[in-house]
Amino acid sequence: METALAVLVAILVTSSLYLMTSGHMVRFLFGLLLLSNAANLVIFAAGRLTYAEPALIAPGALAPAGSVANALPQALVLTAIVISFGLLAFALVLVYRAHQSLGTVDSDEMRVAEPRDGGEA
Amino acid sequence: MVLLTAPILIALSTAVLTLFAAGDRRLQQSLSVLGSVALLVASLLLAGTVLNDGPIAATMGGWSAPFGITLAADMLSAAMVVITGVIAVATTVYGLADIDPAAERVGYHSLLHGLLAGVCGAFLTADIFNLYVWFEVMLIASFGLLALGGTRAQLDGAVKYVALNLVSTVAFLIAVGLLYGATGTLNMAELRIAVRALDDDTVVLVTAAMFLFTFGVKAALFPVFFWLPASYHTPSVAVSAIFAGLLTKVGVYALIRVFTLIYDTEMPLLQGLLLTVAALTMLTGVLGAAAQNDVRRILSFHIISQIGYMILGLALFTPLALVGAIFYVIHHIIVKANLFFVGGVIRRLTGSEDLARTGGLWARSPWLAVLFLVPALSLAGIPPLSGFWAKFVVVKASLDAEHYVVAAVALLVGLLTIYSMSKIWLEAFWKAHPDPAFEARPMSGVESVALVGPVIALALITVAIGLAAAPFLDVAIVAAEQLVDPEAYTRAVLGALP
Amino acid sequence: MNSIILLAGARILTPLMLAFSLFVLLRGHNEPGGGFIGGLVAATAFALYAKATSTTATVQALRMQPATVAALGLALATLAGLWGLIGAGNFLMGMWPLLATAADGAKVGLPIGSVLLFDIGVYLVVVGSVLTILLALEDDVAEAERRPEAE
Amino acid sequence: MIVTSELTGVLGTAVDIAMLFLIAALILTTVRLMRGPTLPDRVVALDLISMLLVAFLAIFALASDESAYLDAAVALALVAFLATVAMARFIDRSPQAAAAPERDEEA
Amino acid sequence: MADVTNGLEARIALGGSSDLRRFAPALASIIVFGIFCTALPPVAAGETFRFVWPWIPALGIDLSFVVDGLALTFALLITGIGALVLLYTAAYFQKHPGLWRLLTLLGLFELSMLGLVLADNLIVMFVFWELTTITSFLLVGFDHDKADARAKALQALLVTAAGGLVLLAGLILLGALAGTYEASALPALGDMTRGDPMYVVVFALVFVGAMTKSALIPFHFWLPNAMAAPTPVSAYLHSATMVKAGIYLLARLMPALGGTELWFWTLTLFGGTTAVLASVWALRQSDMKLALAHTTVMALGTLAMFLGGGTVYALAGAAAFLVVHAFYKASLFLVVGIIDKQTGTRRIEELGGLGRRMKLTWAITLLAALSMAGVPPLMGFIAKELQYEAALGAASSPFLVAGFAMAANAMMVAIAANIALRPFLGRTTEATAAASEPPFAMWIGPAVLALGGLLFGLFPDVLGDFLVEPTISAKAGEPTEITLKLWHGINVPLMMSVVTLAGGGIIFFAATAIRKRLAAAEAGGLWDAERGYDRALGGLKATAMWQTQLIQNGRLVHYVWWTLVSFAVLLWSAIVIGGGIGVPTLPSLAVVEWALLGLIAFAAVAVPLTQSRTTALLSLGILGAGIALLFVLYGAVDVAITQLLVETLVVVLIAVALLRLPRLRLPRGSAAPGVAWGRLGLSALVGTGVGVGLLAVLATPFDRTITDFYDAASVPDAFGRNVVNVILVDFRALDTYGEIAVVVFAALGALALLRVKPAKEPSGDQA
Amino acid sequence: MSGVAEIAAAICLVLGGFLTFIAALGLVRMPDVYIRMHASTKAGTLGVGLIVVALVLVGGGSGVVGKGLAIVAFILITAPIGAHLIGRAAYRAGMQPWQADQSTPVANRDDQP
Amino acid sequence: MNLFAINLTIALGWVAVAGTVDATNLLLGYVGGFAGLWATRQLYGPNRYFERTFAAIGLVLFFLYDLVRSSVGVIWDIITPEMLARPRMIEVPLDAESDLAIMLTANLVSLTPGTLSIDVSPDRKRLLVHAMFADAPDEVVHDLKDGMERRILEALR
Ligand code: NA
Ligand code: NA
Repeated sequence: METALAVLVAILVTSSLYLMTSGHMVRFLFGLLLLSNAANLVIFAAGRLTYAEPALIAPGALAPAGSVANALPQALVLTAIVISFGLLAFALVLVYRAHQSLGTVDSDEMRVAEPRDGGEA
Repeated sequence: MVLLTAPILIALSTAVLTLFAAGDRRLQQSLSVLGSVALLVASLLLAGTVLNDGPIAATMGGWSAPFGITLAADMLSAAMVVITGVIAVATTVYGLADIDPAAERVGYHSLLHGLLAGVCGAFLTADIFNLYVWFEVMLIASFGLLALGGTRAQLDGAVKYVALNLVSTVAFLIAVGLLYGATGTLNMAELRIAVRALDDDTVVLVTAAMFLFTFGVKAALFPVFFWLPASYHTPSVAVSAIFAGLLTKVGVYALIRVFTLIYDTEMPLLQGLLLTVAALTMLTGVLGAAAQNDVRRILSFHIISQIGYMILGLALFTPLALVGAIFYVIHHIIVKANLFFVGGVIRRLTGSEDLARTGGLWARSPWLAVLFLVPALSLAGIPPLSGFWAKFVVVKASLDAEHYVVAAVALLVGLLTIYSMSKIWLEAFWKAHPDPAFEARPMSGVESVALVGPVIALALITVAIGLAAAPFLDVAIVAAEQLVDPEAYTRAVLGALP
Repeated sequence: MNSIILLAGARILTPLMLAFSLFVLLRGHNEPGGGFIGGLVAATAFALYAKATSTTATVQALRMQPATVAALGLALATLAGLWGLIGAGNFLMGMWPLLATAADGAKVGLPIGSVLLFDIGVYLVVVGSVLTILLALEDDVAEAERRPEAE
Repeated sequence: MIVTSELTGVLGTAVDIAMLFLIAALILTTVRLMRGPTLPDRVVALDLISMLLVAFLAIFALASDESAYLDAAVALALVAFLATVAMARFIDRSPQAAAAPERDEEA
Repeated sequence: MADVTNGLEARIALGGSSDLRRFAPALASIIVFGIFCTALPPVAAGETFRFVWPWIPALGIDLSFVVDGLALTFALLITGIGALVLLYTAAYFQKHPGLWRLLTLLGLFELSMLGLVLADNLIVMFVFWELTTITSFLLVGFDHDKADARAKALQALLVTAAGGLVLLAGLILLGALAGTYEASALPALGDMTRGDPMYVVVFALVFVGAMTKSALIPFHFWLPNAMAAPTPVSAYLHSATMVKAGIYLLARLMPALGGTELWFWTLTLFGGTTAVLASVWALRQSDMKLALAHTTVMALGTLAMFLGGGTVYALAGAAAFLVVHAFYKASLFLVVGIIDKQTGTRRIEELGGLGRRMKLTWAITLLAALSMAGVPPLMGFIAKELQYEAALGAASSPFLVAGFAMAANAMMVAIAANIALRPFLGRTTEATAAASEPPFAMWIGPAVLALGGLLFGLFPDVLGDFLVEPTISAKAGEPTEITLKLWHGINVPLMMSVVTLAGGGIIFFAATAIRKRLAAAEAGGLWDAERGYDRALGGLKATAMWQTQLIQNGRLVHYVWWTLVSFAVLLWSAIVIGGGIGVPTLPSLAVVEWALLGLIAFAAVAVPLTQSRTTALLSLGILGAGIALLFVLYGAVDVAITQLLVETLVVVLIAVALLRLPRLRLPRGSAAPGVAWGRLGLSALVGTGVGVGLLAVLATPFDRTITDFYDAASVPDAFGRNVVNVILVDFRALDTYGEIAVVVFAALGALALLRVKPAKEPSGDQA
Repeated sequence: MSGVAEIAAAICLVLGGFLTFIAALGLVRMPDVYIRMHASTKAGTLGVGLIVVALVLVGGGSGVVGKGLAIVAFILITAPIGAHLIGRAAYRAGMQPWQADQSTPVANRDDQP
Repeated sequence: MNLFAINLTIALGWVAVAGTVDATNLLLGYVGGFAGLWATRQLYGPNRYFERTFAAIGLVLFFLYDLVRSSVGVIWDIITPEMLARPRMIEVPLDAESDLAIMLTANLVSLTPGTLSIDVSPDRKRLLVHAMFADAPDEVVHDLKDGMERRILEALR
């Protein structure tokens, strides 16, 4: 399954970067969401997969029975998901506000900070 | 150990407290300044301890390494935290007269101290995933600060800054994941051992390449620095000053840390690449500055150029070169933040940052001129200011290592730096104001203390680092020695039992 | 959204979901759940409520600004960390005031302490932050819709 | 193999059959999601996909004898509703997206 | 605060009590001069004083200073002339609002220059070297309201700073091969340094540094341009002292670098050429100040040429000329300043008949000019004799040196005559009609200097014993005896002097014709190095603009593109260099897993392909749910639940924002087929790179130690049965702590974005 | 006991799976959004409900019953509300229900631009 | 004292005695408690608790029956190639007044195949229903009013 995940990651990354290079900021956001998912899958797969054995310990037991899924990458992914959520939410609001103020979501049209005639004449 | 958590805790606590004090501007400001001062004091105590006792470490939650997260400070970390404290105090004081009350109400102070927490966390952690987390704290706080104010230019700049930084941040996460998958650990001291033990070159190189990329973006290296000149001139002055001083240096710090501690064995392979990158970073940055006509845009490009020197120090990878890189980092944080502060005063007095629309300051405010000259000349590497020693050590290290071309580039870039800094001097200070009827808006007493006070303080530090370079250099030497032979660091990290 | 049906549904679902979120929070140390998930469920509950009623009504239901909730959460988490720092010299160290060591070395009592406090902090941060963004965005969109303008 | 499971006998077979139905349903629903043509059509598809995934989780909990997976199903049921409400509101407030399919399809 | 000091300065400059205070710097300089004078006897007796304070031991840099003959000669010139110039300035700029700025900068310069010549440590010397560059820059741009003054100041700065950087490299390399930065230690190491393979490089770098500072061809052009500075500044910095720093440097390093063929030829050729060409340029100037500036360049060339010779006579010639030149040239500059101040012009053709109105000034001028022309019994004559003697004694090519020297000196004669005669004789002009003598403070300086030239000429032993001898001892690195005399009898040098004077006379009378010829010759721009500077500066600006528009062009798409290209290159280089990976085996999966993977992949591909915002959004929702199911499949329940909740909240947020966001129509640029394929290619390159990286990691054995610890410690030590949660809130709680900070700050940032909107700016919605 | 439960569960599973399939099929085949909602709301709910019932029958674990009932109850409450909201929005947006006697062939609905 | 509360208390007591907190025990406790309370119903005086409970159970049973019954029709229509449906929007007068009752009515209408609640009129007097087999609209209205709504009102009364 890890191998399949590697292929899936490649697809996700490709798709997300294709979106991110479009110059359309809404597509960029979509790409970002995809990319975060890809990163999470990388971490998850890198910690190796165990089928259907959550890292839970039965009541009364001191340790999990048998081999269970690797809990550490899960914790990392969980952290990463929440962080990505924060970043993405901010980015979304930013794009929304940029559109509100600049009137465009086409990044090529966003030339206020670096005007076309910028620099020394 | 309290000393290691204190900087993070103070910054985050201040962030929370100022949020609770959202209704009372004076209280917010007092808390903010107080928090910065406390951060500075804590950082000085930390640095004193590290200087005396060598690297120290503390386990979080009492879980020993490599199972829990360990914070650790060697001389480099401690020095970086001290500089953070200095810049924090300067920025919060400057912000008293610079920040829009509306921005203060919605969380400027919290975001600022959040940024500081992220920066301190990044400097102090000895865990690679935790480093990612602090990077994100820093990043999101910087996002907020950058866009605070909501002007069109800010939104535009923020879009580019956010977009590019988010790309690199995901690369960081992927790199951490891969490294964990290959080694089974996240503790940076243990990673040193584990990466050495790895048989698979592809894994080592791929992760190294990813770290190089992601930290390279944060550090604004050629050719991935786009986000910096696109945005650094847009926020309020206090914010851009702290960005200019601190943020890229966190990237440089991370590069130094990761490539001396974990990937030091790969450095010979990477040297050619890093030297080229350093040279091109220096050159493109300074040429960018030469093409600009706006105070903060000139200064922003200079940041890039100066980062090149630091990376040159890392690339050479000799003890002296690392000394140079570290000294450069410390010097540049102070000087660059100060230049942005002065740029703010220029704008405040002349009403513009566009050099064509400024002028007359040498006649009107000779003291401001002197206060500009100190960091400007220091940045240009004029002795006996701090920048000279920084440049001296890096160039000497290049020459010692017989890398003559990069040494030549470093010197040439020094000249171009003088050229582009002189532009500000010629236009804003020497040239008469284009409007003959122009009258500078007088500053109130509070304003001049808040705006000029930090400038004076940082200028004094610059002069002090220049005139009394020895103790600062000694710190850099200790730091470099600990990087070249991180045994003390790894022992502190791995041996830090609860 | 001005639908009686949704409103009536939300009046049932929101408290149910909130109760569920607390349940998830409290049992998180032993079963799937915890502060994040609990907080997200609670945020979902309030988000639903906001959709059925209004942002103002939602803030009223929260009894404070969502950003304050988030700050409170961060403060609680910090306190939980400080507890360990002051009590045992390690930041974020788990403190278990209701546990005692029995003669055989085993711990007896209730495993409730700083870790739970920390998780509650996480819960509040998540609820507060998600709602801060969502409600502010809703308000802004609503305001923009009120301004007639050509897009 | 359709589902990796320790179940055998009639229950195992039933799980496999149900899973195949679910997968077929998933494919069909995805088709509707992609074809639309109107936004309400897509939202209905999304709603059904959420339900299918709840069923999926339930079967999976049964097959692996792991009740913890039902927690995920509960969570999914909760949030799927919110998504539906949000999308319905979206249609409600930008009626052009709903009424005239070609407008949103515009290339 | 700045206003207060402004007012203060104005009061100091104009107020009554300030009258005396403005002479304080001059007084201080005289006192220092006096102190240095007390060192004359012991130094003349061969003693040297060395002071050392530790500074930066780690770099081998101490604050070490040496007072030997060379240093003392310079120190006396600096403080002595400095005192006179400060005095002159206080008078010249009495009513100028910038008087104190000028005095301050001159004082700073004097200190820097003193430091430069006294420093024994080469790096310390360099510190002062650069400080003189900066003070010079600030002084040249004194009239900063004029664009021309600013441009000239910048030019002086850039040329000397460039040289300074080259010099720095040279000094560092020298320090590396000598093992010390102490100049006083170099004489003993001379053979070693000259024998090192790096010698040529070190010499070249040091020489270029010296050339820029001392305005040798081709870096000469900045010096005449620096005449934009006020006259006292020109007299002091750009004639008497700073420009000699390069010469000083060569003299100081001679024990380490001198005495080779390379040294001789380089210094002789560059020095000689500079001397001759500068004289020619000087001839064609009608602005007296510019003429003097060019003669300064000539003097510098001459000094370099004689340093190249390396014989005792050559050194003596150089040392004597150094002092002599400082005296007469500073004097002449100040006189020109007086004329300028009293008449309003420095142009020789606008002047005439001043001799009647300004007798004292004329006398001073005559005295200084005679010294410049090398007429006995003035000191200039002795120096010239020494030069000729040295030229003849040059080890190789004596005629070359002699030729250079004679040609240059003849032209000096003509120029001296020009300045001393034309303004003072002839008819009174419009400008000179109302001219009168200057105040005491202004004429005393040039007078003292001119008289000094006469006195040294009459008593050459004073000069010889106290200045020249110790100076050349220091240079040569060993005690040297030399006797200066006015009259050596009739010998070859004397004959040469006569020829020089005669030649000078001819040139003086043919001056107009010569000037025309020169003007015609120079129109070709053969020697116009300044054009090179302009081209370089223009090229720099153009390159800067070009590269900035190329790299930082304001287009995010371009930024993202090149950022990703960098990533792809790094990634694939690492993969290729690392040896790549083995071929992975096809996984055997259950149908459900295939279905799930297919669903995710399908949704991932659908997002970029659809033109519908909502389809994209809903696809993202499905993708998120699919990945959550993958997590469930592999036992990550907490993650799956979080993923579901977060993805849904994201979809909800986007759905709200989408109400006010436009459709997904692509920008024209990225929709073009070629561009789209390029984007796909790059994206796929990165995507596969990451995939390959993951496969490589998966091929390594996995170390599960840490997780095993968590599994074992979770219940007994952390009292929790959900290991993932225990990691989050206990084992790795600091991550979570930082993470909730991220969430809080994200919310704050978003809130700020939505709540803080500038009132003034026009909204883009209307645009 | 367990044998009966298993067979009952198996029936529920297959039936539930079949119903969800029908729901999806309806979604694809039915002519307009309202009728598609009929399919998804009813058959979907019933199908999922049956599958959960199967789980409750054989899952055995203490948590299963509660969670299973919670899921079913939740879907029973939310699915119709969701359908109402979508339907209402569509209706208010002016989407007219498909009429059996209208001349537009069913298949063509999807192919509209 | 509310009988429902007492019943719930009994259920909780059962759970406590059983020692395991789960839905099965809660349900068993509730059913057991209800049986006990019903047996002793004279003790509590006039009370609608039992009627409402039985009405609610009746409602659930009716709903399940309805759900299954008319599902077949929809399924059949989906499976068969021809479109059998004669859909139409129908307005059904509402007797239910409270929000909860309206919601329940609308929900149950939606859950039974063949009808789907679309909207409630602004005056809350009519329910707009999309009926799939609406050849005779009045019949549909009658079925809904006499079947589902009546039972809901009984359970809530
Ligand atoms: Na010296
Ligand atoms: Na975490």
